[in-house]
Amino acid sequence: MDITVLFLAIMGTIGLVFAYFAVTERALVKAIIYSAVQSMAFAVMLYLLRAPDIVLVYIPVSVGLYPAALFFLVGKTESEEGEP
Amino acid sequence: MTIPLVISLFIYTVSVLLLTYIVVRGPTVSDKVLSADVALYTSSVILAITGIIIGSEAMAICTIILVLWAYALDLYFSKYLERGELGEQ
Amino acid sequence: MNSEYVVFILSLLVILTAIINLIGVLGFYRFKNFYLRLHAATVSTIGGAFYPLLVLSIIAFIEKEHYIGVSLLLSAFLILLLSPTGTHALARATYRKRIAIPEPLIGDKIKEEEASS
Amino acid sequence: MNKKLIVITSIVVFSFILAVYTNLTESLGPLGLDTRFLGKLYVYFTNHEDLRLSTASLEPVTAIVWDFRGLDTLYETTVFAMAIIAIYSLFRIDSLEEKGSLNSSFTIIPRLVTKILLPINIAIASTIAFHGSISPGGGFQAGSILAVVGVLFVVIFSYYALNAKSINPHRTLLFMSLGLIAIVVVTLIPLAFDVFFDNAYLIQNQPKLDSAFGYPKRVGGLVFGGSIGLFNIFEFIAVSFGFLTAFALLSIPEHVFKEKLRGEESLE
Repeated sequence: MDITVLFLAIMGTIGLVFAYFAVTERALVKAIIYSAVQSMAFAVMLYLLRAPDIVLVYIPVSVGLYPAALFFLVGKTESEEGEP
Repeated sequence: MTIPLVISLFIYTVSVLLLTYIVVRGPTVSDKVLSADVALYTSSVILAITGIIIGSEAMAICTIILVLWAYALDLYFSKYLERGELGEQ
Repeated sequence: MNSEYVVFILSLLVILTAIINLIGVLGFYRFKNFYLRLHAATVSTIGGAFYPLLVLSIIAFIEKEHYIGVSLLLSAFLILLLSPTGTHALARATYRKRIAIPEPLIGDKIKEEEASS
Repeated sequence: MNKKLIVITSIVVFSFILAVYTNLTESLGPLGLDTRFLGKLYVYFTNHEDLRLSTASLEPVTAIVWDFRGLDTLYETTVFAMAIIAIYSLFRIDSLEEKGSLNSSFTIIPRLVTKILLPINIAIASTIAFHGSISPGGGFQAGSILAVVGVLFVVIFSYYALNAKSINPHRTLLFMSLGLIAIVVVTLIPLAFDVFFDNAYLIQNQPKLDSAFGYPKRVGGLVFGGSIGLFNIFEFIAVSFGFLTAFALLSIPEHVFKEKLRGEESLE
């Protein structure tokens, strides 16, 4: 068994579970943290798949810029999502 | 040389898994941010070990980028806590 | 001395740092308080991420892969610089917003400074 | 809570089954054994010995992005710039107040570390941009890395600190436009060469069989990759200043907007 597939499976499971948490979470700040962990897992996956170009653009955008934009917008609006 | 590195890769993956449970459970929001931060640093070590095993020069710079931006989440969150809006003084 | 043995011993050290990281992560489960968990975070970032990167950069230098070695050395230096900074800002903001209660509290410098100023 | 547990368990089981299936059938499999003809052609011509067929770049991904499929990337850059311009037009602030201060709610430690980090970061970003024709990376990657520095500067200090350093959205948008215009000029130079001197093609990089036009292959010993290196540098400028424009507009505090709107209402 190729050992890379095992790590890919673990990281992909972490990413999927945290994507689910980020979608269903009411408090927006917690959702941002979950999506940061999800992007970490996907960055490790992309690195294991030998795609350093994508990792180099994925990490600054998903860990640096995207939470910043979300925090800016949460600060301008409400911090809790209303009842559906 | 490769077998000890693979074993340590397993241990690091286990600690990332344990940390993600803390990210979900952590009683306060600060615990979540702290454990997410530690998970980012730990995954940077995973990247470094994989780069050593593969031995490809081109992929080494990814570790620097992940380490550089792991602490940005802390700063955004603490500024949000203290001021409410990130552009304020 | 043959360089393969040196590399083997160094990679055993990487396992040691991985165990240190695991101990730090177990501290997240054992400690009851946010301020106590900061201690566990220090163990697993400095002991579990700074030292292995240093050891891995030495391995890369021994194997004559200088580009990998220099980049891992730089990232180890950056962890030493950035991880305490982020933790400091996080702890200060958490204290000032009273999110977590500092349970075994011996002295309170921030309150003294705010009272004096 | 029970429902959440069921969903997470099903996600874990599904991904485990998927991993086992892909491993058994080897559908992720030995990557690269079954390369397609077009892929083989790309890798073959990336650094060919015959200079009339080569792209003069050692990195196949960058060569594909900027030389083989250059038009795709040009359109993607155009879409990015249009998004930035849409954000810029949405905010509609004509006159920004010019008061600036470097006060901050953070202690000295994050401020000092961010100041130390600034030169390190610029060095890393420009390394990735200039080495785009040798190692993985390129203009967009380096631009987004440099943009995070600007965002961190805004967060550590404030929106007013941008004013104190005389950075405002109008100026950063100007720099982004200059980068984009430079990209267009690099694509149009062969056409001007065709009109005035000799035979040449649009978006031409290296000399072809029937035209002598070519961008510089090496600059001072560094593999520059002709137009690929130029594209990387100008894309670096355009992307970093584009992101900076968006975040400088986002960082304007809400009460500034409220004061603006109240002023407009009182005029009417």
